[in-house]
Amino acid sequence: MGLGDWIGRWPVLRQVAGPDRLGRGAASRSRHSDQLAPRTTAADRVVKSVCPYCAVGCGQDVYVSGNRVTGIEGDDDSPISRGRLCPKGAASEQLVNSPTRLTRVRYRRPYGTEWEDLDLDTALDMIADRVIDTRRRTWQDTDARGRVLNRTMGIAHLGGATLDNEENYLMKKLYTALGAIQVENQARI
Amino acid sequence: MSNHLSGPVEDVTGQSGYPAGHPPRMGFFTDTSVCIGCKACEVACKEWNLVPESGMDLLGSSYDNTGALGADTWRHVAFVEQVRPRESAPVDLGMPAVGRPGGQEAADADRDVTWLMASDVCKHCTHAACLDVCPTGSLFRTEFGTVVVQEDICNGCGYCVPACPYGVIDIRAGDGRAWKCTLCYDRLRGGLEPACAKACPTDSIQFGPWDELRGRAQQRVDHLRASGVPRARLYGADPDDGVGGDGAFFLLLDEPEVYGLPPDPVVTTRDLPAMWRAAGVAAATAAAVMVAAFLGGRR
Amino acid sequence: MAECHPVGFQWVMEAKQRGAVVIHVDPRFTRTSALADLHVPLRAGTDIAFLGGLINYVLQHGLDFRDYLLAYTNAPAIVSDEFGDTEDLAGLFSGFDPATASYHPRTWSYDGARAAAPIGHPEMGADDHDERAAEERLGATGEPLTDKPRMDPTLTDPRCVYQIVKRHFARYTPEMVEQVCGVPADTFRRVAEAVTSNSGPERTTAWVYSVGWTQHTVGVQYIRAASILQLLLGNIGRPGGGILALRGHASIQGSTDIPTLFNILPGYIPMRRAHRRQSLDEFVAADAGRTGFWGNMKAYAVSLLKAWWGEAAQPDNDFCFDYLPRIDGDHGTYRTVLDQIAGTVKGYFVVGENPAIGSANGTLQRLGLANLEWLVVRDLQMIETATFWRDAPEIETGQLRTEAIGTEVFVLPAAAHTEKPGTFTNTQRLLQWRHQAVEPTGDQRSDLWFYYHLGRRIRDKLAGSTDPRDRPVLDLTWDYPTEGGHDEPSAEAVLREINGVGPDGAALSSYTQLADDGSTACGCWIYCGCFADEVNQPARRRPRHEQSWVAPEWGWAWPDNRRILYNRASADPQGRPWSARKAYLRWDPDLRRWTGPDRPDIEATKPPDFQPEPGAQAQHALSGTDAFIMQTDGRGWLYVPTGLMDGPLPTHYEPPDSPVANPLYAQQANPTRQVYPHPDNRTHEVGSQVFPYVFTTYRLTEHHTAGGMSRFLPYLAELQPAFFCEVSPELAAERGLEHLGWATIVTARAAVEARVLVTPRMRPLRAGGRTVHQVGVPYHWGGNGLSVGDSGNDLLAATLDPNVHIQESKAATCDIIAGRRPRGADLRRLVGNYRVRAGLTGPAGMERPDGTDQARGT
Amino acid sequence: MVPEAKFGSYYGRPVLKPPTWKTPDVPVYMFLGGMAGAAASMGVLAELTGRPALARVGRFAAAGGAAGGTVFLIHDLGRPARFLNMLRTFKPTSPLSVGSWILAGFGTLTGAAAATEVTGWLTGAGRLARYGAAVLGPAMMTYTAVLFADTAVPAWHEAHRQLPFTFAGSALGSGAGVGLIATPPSQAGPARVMAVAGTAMELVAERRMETRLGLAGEPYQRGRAGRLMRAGRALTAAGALAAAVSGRSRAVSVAAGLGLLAGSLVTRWGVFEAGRQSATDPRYTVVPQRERHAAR
Repeated sequence: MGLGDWIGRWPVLRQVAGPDRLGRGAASRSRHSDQLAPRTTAADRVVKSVCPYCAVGCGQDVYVSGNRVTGIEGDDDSPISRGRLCPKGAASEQLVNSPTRLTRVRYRRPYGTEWEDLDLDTALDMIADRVIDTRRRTWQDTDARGRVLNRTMGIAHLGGATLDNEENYLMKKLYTALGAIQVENQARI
Repeated sequence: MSNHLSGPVEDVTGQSGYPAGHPPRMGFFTDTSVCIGCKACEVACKEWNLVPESGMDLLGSSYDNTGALGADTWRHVAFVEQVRPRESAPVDLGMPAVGRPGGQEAADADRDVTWLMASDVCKHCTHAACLDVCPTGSLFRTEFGTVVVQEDICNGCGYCVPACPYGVIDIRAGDGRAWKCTLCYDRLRGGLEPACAKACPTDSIQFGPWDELRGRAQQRVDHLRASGVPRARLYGADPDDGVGGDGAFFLLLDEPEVYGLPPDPVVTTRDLPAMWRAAGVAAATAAAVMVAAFLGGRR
Repeated sequence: MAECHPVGFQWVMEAKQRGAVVIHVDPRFTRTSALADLHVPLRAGTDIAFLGGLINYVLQHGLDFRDYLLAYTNAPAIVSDEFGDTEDLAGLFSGFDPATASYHPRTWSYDGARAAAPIGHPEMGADDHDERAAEERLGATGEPLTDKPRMDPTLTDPRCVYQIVKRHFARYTPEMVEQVCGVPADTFRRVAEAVTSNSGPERTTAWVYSVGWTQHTVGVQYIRAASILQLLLGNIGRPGGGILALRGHASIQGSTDIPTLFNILPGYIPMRRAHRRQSLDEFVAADAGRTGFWGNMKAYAVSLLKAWWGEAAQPDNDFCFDYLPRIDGDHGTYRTVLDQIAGTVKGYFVVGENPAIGSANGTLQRLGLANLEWLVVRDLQMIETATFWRDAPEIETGQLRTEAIGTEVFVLPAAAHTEKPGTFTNTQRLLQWRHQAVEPTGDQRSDLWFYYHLGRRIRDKLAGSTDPRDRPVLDLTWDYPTEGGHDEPSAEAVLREINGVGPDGAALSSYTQLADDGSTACGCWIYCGCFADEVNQPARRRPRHEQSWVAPEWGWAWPDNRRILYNRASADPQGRPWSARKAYLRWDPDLRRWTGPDRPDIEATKPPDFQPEPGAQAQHALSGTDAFIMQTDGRGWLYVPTGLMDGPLPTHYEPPDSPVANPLYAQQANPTRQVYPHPDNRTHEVGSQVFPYVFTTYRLTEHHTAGGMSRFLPYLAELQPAFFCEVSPELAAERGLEHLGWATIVTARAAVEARVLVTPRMRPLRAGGRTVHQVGVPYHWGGNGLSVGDSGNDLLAATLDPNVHIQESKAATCDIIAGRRPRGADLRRLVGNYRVRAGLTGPAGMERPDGTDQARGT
Repeated sequence: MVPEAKFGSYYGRPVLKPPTWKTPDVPVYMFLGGMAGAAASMGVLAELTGRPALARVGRFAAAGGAAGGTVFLIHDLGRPARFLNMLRTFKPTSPLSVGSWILAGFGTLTGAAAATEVTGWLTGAGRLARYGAAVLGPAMMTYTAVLFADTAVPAWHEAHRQLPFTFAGSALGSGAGVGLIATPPSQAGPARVMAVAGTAMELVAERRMETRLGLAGEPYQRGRAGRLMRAGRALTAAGALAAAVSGRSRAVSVAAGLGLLAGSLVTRWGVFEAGRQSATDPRYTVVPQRERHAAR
């Protein structure tokens, strides 16, 4: 910004020259104010989503720039929520962008006193091994009265109720095939 | 155009130097009779305006742990618990008591409880003291008739803080500048409604052209009064009040001070001419004293 | 509702502005109470008495909606003369077996005709009667019975349901309500008048509930009581009516529809139970009635098996029916925790859940976690369930020691809702698709990714196995297309599998297309149609302004995109709306079909005067007035002849921890409730002097359940920054509690400390002839995150409803004392001293909380 | 004393935000500004009446006070680097804007005057600058009173008719104080008169603040503000008395000057503190407004 430009924008001159003699409005506007626009207009895209908290199912518009969520607002199109959100829904941008979110696998070995790092691939492999091993060790073909059981009582699951239907479906399908029956959910709690 | 310092103003935006054809004055009507105290407004405001967290203190003010408006709180939900004696006490059918302490207090429990909730916000006064006293022009009136701090201008002189008759604006610690509700000026420029009004689940916070909102508010208060809520009243909707009417006004269910609002706020600059007159007389007196001191007793 | 479903509450406020009367019945004065026309505080755990009072009020004053009642409910049905009511049996129904603390429900059935339980209460009906006793929680109800009951349309037969219900509730007078609930009789009458005067052809009343009704040892009967009231008043299946469950989590409805629950398969098909031998046909015959839509259960089950085992599932192997594992009792989450403590459970997956905080009796939860071989936790944040081994309260008390805990812990970062596509099913059964907004970072993955790749790896490792027990894993259809750098399985492909495909491989459009011959595959029959026309129906988002108020083109509701269930009942038996004001569906005689803003919840072309052929099956056995199409008799059940573990009618029982003796019956608590004996899971004696106060747990608007999604967020944490309890000024005076000071709340299970909010919103009640003080305990807190504190759920005992295995967490007793709790071993001593003072020193679980109950060991 | 009134409030929290201005920055800025204003006028009057020593003291005190006051004002800003924004607009509605322009002019003029005096260059211009500053002097002495008064702070706003006299009197005293300290008693006669007259003016105005403002006058008598105001009064009065009787005694003159300066500073501090107190207690906001409202 050159000096001339600066002087040209000097509100005192604009006060003298324009209708805003008292300098309380138009004359005092800054360059920033003149350029102000809602930051969501700069979003690359708006993605239709649903609030992850309670079961009302409020519609959300997720504003995305690059690979980052820049804002989450209520979806005015929704006949359920009409664009409105509660404090939790309104905080869901903070939920997804939380700096304390887990980003890496954490591992605690038996009797260990500290967290350790673990590669995701290794972790998945170790878990698969444990499932197979536990299943074999705890398999029940029949009960004492000879009734067929075909199951393991060594592996249990407890799921939250903010998981997707598709996720629950794969879980139930896999556990059932594995013979793991102690599969439970927040829905019961 | 008159009433530069106080009194009703027909077109506050025009008075601030915006050409004819400027947008209508926009404002909030906060109808506390439908506020459920969810604080969505507080969160939505912070989310949009990137306002910092304002402290993890349990205040014990009912469910209000925010306390008051400030640099880091641009919407504040007040919670007021009130007790009134109940007219008829419940009847005890006199089953044999199990026998334990405390039975005698039950009579004190015969009470009716009301729980008032209200989302407070910057009033965007017609005569805004913060704006009037701001020496840098950081605080200014926008084309929507709202009052906004320009963060690229504010030098943190702090004059606006004690000037505000509602205790709204404040200096942000660690930042040094003054901050308050902008009525989502950036959103308004993009044709969006402010974040709090958009989020408000029960439409307690309504946003719109000021004239329209005032009509709606009057209808609502008339309706409430007719349906047995005599304590309902509008606050800040009267252009003849001490600040020329608030751009953001309220329907309250009790006296304003119960919610932490001043009962009869006046823009301080209303008295500015009197102040300068007094200062002029004082200055002249001082000048006269000095002249007299030098010219009078030549010692 | 304003507290926990604020955005849903907009509709209540809008209704109120249009003149609706809003009544809030709740022990606490909440944000909902503040906006209601009337708040009715009642003693926690007494809602059945309150609702029973309303039922009695309707019946005593003849205020039922008679035309509706006769046409659509089982009020006229005649019940077996063997049935004995609680009125005659001191609070028990006929058929109670004290040895097993369970009912033989045979005597509850209709006279000369029998109904089958709608599936969804599938634990009824095991293979044979003699095995039943050993099956503990799985009482048999005898053969499934499908004939329609005998009717008395005059409702005068003393054995008709109407008369039985009337007699059963006769003692629930306003005065009794006052005594039990602490609700003044005149307040009760105001409610009764409002509810009844706002029901009938011109008006409807809706009831809205949440876990305040379900988290009890009699939770199912709470809902049943509301159902009876609403059926009597004609408020089911009609706009503005209903009993609306406000569920607390984004897809908690979906979690039961496509269950991760031990006792059901997708679409409420029951899990298999242990038998010596049972074919698919026998399984279906045992569980499903022949009439009503459950009459097609074989088609639903076969389609599910085809979806899971594909080509391997063939008619000659009963479609791999034997691949299904068997249950043989209660395998619910609390049973599992006890089994963890006992050491039989080795591995535990905890996915998006925080049981160390969110489940009742946190001590049991953490002791269970500490006794595992391995634990997998998947979450967004480092929750207490993942860190129990270093910071559980039991570490501090010395009950656990980090170095002695052998649990291997894997904590895997999960993707957030914006980082994966998929559907949530909301509280209205509405599926809504979320599009993916961004990619997760680092090791964050969707649970879909985790389970797909875990399954893939297990299958790889088992490949070539000849062990027959591995066949179900190896034959599983597990070939989902993947996309992106992380090989994310396609959620849309999974949804399409859930929807199902026909013989031609094309997506099905309705569950009525499902076949029992293996020609169709469908992962969840009630979701069939969600991918109709190969279109992701839940992703539909036609803006609300562009469609009717029912908004049928926003998302997709199961079943068949119906928005109001049983909406046939919105019209009279002839198919005409009950009134112009409440018109919804009508039979159009010219078009010969049902019309209206919603999909009819009956075959669209079944005329009102349709009468089934004799011997007809499934839906074809229902008439044109049988509005409740899932029931074998097509009627809404005032009286439940089969399907419930704890009786055909709701009965007020006191919670296991209660300050008073049951004023209604000698039977104190639900005789069939589930108890889990453990030294740390004791309940208190009736009217305990040691634990004299009632407490109730709950949520706040500003937080989410166990806090994993709220306590870590500054904008939410600052709004409720600390664990607090709420007490009345009277209780504060009695116990010397100071506002904002500390209080220690003690039960036989645990002691926790909380900041004190003294508030007139908490109010002592007069009930059972004494003053009952109630303590409010929001339960969101734990040690991690920004807003921290003790966990209120630690105070609870795990004692469950026998039907659905949900714990009692809304009413229990406690003591409260001023000051902070002791630290370290002193804390254990404090709780131990309380146990001694309360006489809870015998073998765990053998205490008889009410002196009359048969407490069961396991 | 106004009786305690029953009033409603929100958990006793203040309705207003207390000023965020810092101490000692703002009281010192006000003190220095007033002192400098008086000194500038005093210096020119001394120059015109042949009191070169007093004139010289006045010139340098004015320059030093203006510069020092400016430093404290800038230091008080939340964003000191943006000090120049004070001259971005000219806001007649803002006493701080008006004051900034006055201070800018006054500071420039006194600075120029002092510079020409030190360097000996451009002495004509220096004289003009001195005269200009002298004219601005009375404005410097009083605008800060308007600055305080033009707020919602009850103790300040309600005192808007008295505060300018308090500040003017206080400034006279402090200007005189400098003169008394740094000038031989032979030339300090007018300073003694200024001291006595200014003190009288200040004390009368303060008395009126305590008695005529109703509840809003209470903070000046209570707590920390009350102690400061009393101390300020005592120092000022003692200084004035000493000035009046100092005669030819340099030591008494210096003591009198110090008393006047200290009194002026402490009084500003007291006024500042009274404002804080009145803004922090909702009673001062609610009760008068409630009475006003009821009277309508």
